[in-house]
Amino acid sequence: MNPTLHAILVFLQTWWVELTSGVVIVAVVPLVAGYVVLVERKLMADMQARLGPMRVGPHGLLQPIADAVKLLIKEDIIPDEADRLIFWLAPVISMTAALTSMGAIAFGPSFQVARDINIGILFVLGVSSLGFLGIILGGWASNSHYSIMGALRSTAQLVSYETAGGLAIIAGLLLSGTLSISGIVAAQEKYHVWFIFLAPVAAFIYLVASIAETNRAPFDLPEAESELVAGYMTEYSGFRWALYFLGEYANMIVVGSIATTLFLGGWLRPFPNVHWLNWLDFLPALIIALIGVYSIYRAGKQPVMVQTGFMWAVALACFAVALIFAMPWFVGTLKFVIPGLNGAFWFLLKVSAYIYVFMWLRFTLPRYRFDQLMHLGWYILIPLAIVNVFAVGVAMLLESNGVNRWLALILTTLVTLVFAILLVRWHDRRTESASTASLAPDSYAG
Amino acid sequence: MLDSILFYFFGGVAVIGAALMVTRRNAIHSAVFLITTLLATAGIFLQLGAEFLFIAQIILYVGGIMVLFIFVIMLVRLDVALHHIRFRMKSLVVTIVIAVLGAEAGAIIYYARKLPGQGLFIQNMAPASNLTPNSEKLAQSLFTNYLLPFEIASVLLLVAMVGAVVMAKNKKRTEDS
Amino acid sequence: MQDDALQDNSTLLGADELILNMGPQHPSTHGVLRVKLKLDGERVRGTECVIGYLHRGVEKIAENRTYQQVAPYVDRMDYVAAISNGLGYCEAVEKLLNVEAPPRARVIRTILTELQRIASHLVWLGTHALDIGALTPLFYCMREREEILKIFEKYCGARLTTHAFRIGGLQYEAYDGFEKEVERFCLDFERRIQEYVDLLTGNSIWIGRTRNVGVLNAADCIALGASGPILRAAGVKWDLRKAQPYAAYDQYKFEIPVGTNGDTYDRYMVRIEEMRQSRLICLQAIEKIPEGAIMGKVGKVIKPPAGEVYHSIEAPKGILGYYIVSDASTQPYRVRIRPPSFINLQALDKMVRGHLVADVVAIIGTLDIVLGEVDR
Amino acid sequence: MADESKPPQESPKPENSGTAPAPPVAKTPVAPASPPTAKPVPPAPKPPAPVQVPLDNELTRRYRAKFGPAILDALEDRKQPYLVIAAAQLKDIALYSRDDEKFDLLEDFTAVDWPRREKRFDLIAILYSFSHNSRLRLKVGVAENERPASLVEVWPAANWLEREIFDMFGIEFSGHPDLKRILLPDGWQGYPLRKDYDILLQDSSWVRENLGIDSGQ
Repeated sequence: MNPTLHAILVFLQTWWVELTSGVVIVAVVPLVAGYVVLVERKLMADMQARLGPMRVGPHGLLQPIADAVKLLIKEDIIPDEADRLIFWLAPVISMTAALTSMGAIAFGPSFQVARDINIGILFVLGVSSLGFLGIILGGWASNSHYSIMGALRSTAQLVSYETAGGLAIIAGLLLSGTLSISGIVAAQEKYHVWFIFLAPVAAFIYLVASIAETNRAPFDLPEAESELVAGYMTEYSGFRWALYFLGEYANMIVVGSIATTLFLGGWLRPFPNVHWLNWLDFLPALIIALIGVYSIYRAGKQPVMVQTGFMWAVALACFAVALIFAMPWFVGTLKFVIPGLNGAFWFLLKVSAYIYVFMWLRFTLPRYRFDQLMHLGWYILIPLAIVNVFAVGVAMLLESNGVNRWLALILTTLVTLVFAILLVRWHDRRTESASTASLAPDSYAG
Repeated sequence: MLDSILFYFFGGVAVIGAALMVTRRNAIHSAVFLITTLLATAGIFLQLGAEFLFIAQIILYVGGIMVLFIFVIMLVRLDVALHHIRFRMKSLVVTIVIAVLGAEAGAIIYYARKLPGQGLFIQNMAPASNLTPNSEKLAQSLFTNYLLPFEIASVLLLVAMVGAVVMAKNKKRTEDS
Repeated sequence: MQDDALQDNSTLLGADELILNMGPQHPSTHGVLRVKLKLDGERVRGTECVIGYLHRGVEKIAENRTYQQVAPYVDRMDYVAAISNGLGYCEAVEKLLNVEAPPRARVIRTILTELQRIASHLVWLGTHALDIGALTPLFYCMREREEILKIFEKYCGARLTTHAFRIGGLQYEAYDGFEKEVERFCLDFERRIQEYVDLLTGNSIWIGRTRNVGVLNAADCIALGASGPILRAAGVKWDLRKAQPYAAYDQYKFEIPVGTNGDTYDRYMVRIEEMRQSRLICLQAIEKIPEGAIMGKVGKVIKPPAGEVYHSIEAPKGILGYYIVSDASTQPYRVRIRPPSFINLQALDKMVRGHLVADVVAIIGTLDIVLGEVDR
Repeated sequence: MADESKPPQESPKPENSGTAPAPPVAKTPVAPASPPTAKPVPPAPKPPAPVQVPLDNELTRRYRAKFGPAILDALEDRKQPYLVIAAAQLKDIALYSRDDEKFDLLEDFTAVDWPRREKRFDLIAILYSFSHNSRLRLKVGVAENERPASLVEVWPAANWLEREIFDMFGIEFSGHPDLKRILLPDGWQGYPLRKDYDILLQDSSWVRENLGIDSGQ
């Protein structure tokens, strides 16, 4: 055989999983991101007493595709004064970072994209934070005041909140004792409890920090629409803009996955060790089948034939997926896929719930101001995260010296909470006096 | 074979990136090429199985330091600052530095050729996959053998941090008054 | 501008001032307002408003139209409160003619004007909340405003620029079920206000973004001519509806809400409370709409005796004044409109100095300007 | 007039709001006014003079005592009092109104163009007093090239209002901090609210240059 061909074949043989996964990520994540946007718009519409997208496809189900087509065929504008190389490079960096970091995420016991590298969680964190380079460079390259202010804001925000988020993750890692993603999930299985219950403060800090890192409301200052037009994206349009957007939503999925892995038990179903709850393993198939039934119920109520047909199609698709989930229970030879399928289901469910919290907060809360954001990060979250790391460490030390684990954790958590309350109190008093002090001369200056 | 290809790829990218970094006039462009170099170096670390080092490189250098670099470049408006700084004798300095570095590189290659098996291109290095997870090992040696240097470095960094805060505060106070 | 800023301050760190052009195309300048911000970092060191992008020369047009023809033009100034504009103009001309609108007309005018005040405040609340980043209140506000606009539409056929009133009274009788619809809206509205209040009033981010932001004390308000909710939020219990009642306001009981600090939060609270009070006025008014004619004794051709008159009303945004000079012809010799937004906008510079860019947006929002009225 | 303690004011509506036709008292000043007006063509030679009745009350007496000849006239039109004052004393009278008579709010400041008069423009300052709940108008005759004193130092609110007067009438105020056009573009020719500025007339060169069309009409 031709040696070159042989080498290629060997290469493919060893790397086919990674290659396919890579292709799948690049092909599927944009679609998923598009539909996350649709879900977000629909949820927002529901909370705001309106319908949301309804025109493209039944209930607007094809809207993401229409959006993608629109963005693709839009004119590609590069401002004259922009730095063309970096203007071109920045969105690519942003999206590449988000997609690459997905490589190390395990969507289930058998759905890990890359090999289970022993620093998996760090890889995800580190690579996804590279996306900020894209934001900063994009803001700078646009050569517009709004863009550069957005970029500066995002840098400051990243530096502040990555610290807090990292410290929160350290608390979780202390409990798991490993950086490997499957190791973390295994540790939670071993502990018989999700880490969110062992380190609630850390989970909360990570929630806040991850919202800030993904530039979502109420921390969406880098792209604060009402102040900076669109922040670092102001000068971008068409497909470049879409890349940023894609990166943002992929990042949401990434941080959701990290939080799920670290704090929400990864792909474990609720109470994985309680045997009388084993019927929960049927739940995925059941839920999907129920969605199918609901679609059939709704199909009769659609005003247009096409929509009825579409609803039927959705129902059939649901049944098919449900069947795939249910099949292994009846076909003995397929039994080995059960943990993988169910794991993926639970994992994605938890990620969706996490992203739902993001959206919910976005529709409800006003936006922080920049100084308030910085204060929250530096004066409250970071000290709290540091104390929390100590608290978790002390709890583990106590446990290894024979104190009941729960007692130790509850005690240390209480100490942390008291600290948090004192911190917030102190900060409130401080800002109160500062604002009255600084405002007086200013308001009379003019 | 793949290893070699990857190595040469990363090495090439690192070298080209470094060269471009030095030659760019625009500071941001330089920073971007420095990032390229750092990433390529990280790739080499990964290839060597030094996963922790790889990720430390990415998080610290690319994610942390470079972000701050760019931040500072944007804030300071280096292009404006450059007009104020006149590089005198710059060609002379550059020539000397290049000459010294070139001599060094030549010497290394020369001696590497002379001492087979120990030079630059060691073919029989241990395959990466055989290494045990090294983040634990790294931690072990950091906190046992190298505890003192590690602590000294941390204290140094802490001092630098406190110093920075103090300086920033002082500046603000003088501004206010 | 940009180059100047660069050259003036070639210092290395921090000290360079940035000129940021906010608008005329900007999501939160509420129209085509352009504000040049002089920034130090994110802190505002000074502003300059550039206005006039929407100037249509209403005052000049009015000199070339008959008195009746001017009325629709004034609707186009503050287009989110067209009825209030119309009321001010009609009453001013009535004063010039020395006639009075009949009681029934005055009560219906009051009801519609108060509904318009609610609608105007709703638009303000929604957009202001949106500026500060709260997405949802806007849609709730628009939902209620829609109900009000439906009432307008049923009454006069138009929703936005209504031209609802005529000089001397009304052209249209209240439609069947008018009282009932207004009542239903008012009864429902209390619960709706509670929804906005739940979303915003106690929200610590909202408080953080509005407390002590854009403070304008009473003395500054008066010196700068700022009126309406801005003045009341500074603690001045003054409202033209009480001070010099017009239309039918003297017949109804209502409170003048006042704030204490004169900051953005107080203005928010004042406007929310004003909506509640307007609702009460409407409820009182529909209880007893007097019977009778809706048009006063005004001829087909309006030819006021020579002279001049100034009449001002409490529009949702502040004092809306009309100064009309007649030369005894069918066309006004001069119509001067005192636009509350224009004069309130003057206070912007004082309010934003020392604040951050994000506060500029909040302060422009809290001034509740409508560029159609600023530029006329 | 009847009520000495309070300066004359717009009669509060409630008094005559109940009955539809205005009481005859209100009519009397109007009735004799109509005949002499004699329907002038738009740029009226002598328009509103006769409709006003002279005003003599506590307030005007105080003003007259303080400023004497600077108070050219004190009149009332439709129960709204106004003082016609000399341009030279404008700022002093404004200060006095604000500080002593407590007319603390400059509600509006505008102008009217009477092209046939010797002093072509009337500057109208509408003052409001919170403590007395009353209004007073100051009317100042200004000739074409006269530069009346700016009121910005008295009422900061006058800033933009004076700019607008400058923009629309071309009256320049001496001492204004930043007198430039406000509503119209900076390079605009002419002053639109002057009576000799026809509504169809516009700065066509500006329109052509900036909007790229021949005419806005």
